[in-house]
Amino acid sequence: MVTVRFFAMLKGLAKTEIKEYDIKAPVKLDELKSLVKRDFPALEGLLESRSVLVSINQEFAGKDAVVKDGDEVGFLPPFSGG
Amino acid sequence: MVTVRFFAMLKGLAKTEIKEYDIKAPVKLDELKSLVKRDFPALEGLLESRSVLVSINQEFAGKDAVVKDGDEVGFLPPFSGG
Amino acid sequence: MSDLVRIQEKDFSIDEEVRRVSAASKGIGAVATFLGAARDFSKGETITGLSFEHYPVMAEKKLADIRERALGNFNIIEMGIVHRVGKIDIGENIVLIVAASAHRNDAFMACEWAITELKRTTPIWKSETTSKGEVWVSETP
Amino acid sequence: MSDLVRIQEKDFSIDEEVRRVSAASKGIGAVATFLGAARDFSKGETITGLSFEHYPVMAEKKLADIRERALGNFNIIEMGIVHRVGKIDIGENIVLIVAASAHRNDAFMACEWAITELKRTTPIWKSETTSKGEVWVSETP
Repeated sequence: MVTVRFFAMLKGLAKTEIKEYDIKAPVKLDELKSLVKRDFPALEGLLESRSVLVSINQEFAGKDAVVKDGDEVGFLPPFSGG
Repeated sequence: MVTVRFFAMLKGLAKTEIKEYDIKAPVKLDELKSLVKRDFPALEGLLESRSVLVSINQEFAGKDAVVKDGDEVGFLPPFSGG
Repeated sequence: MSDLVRIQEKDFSIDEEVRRVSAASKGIGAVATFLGAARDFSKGETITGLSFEHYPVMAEKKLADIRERALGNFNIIEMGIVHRVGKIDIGENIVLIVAASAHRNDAFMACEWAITELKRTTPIWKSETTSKGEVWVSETP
Repeated sequence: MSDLVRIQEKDFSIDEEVRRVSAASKGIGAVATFLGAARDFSKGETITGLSFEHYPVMAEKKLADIRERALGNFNIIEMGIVHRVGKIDIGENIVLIVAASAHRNDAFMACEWAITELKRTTPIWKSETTSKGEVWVSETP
């Protein structure tokens, strides 16, 4: 199982905070992204933009990252703290 | 009457905080300084150094300033506030 | 030093946070702080309230990381960081950075760096309530 | 605004001073402060206490002048300055500068400028008590 979390406007657009994917074997982050875009078409443009960062298990993840069973993946729109 | 005030180490060296001079007609600051040096030999070197500033009536005074009856003249060693 | 770096709903006291940081050493002579407060105005819109959301665990980790890097890269003695989340009224405190050092230049530099780094790397999001409703802010000024 | 700029013997609260300054406007989003505190160490000497003397009237005038020039030369909304005089124990507060603005760069710049200008232009003198006795400090670090 891979848990995907949406924040701020992504959460609003996805109309949910969390989505679980039944992933057992490791997949590329890009493959997971495709699944998310299929399930949440309203996020498509944002997930492709460089301004939305991705985290795996609470650490920033690069484009080539691999997602495996038990991971938590966060889609993080531009921060506005401070 | 011109009131001369000493601060910090100048006060300690002069062994007084205030000295009054019976000055009626305006005099140059340099003349007043000579009087002060005469009365407080321990201050001579410091009063000649650029690091001791002079104020007249609580405003910084330049070398060519004139002191007149009723003025308060301060001899100000390097500041160390903050 | 988990109590030096916190995300919390309730307000904080600057005096208390400065005391917490200053407890590190009697050699502290300079404390620079940055306080972010809720303004009533942003990009031409009147704001009536703010709300902050964070990614739990990750946001705390990023703040702890900022403190560690500040201690490693600036000549400071200690640093504290507190960020509030949840509803925040206009005029209220949002975030506080406290940088303590022997001399003031180091404290100022570390404090400015830390607030900039916080805005850049910490998963916290602000929504503003205006006449148009509640909107997420996508850019930090 | 005489209560925004003060020289006093008693301690001050940073929260209170920030509130005083922030009362100027709800457009304040950034508050940079500098706190000078009494260190236990200076130029190789252990210090057990400090004492500050000022030139009354002139020192207050110079602080008010720093605030005026800060308001005129930086994009800040308000500034407060408090300096203590008399005996000060190690660890205690000495001086506080509060600079409030819409955005943080302006607040930091004005705050740094003000503390530097205070050290340069304000007739306040520090004496340190060390094992050698009480000595006037002739240089600001």
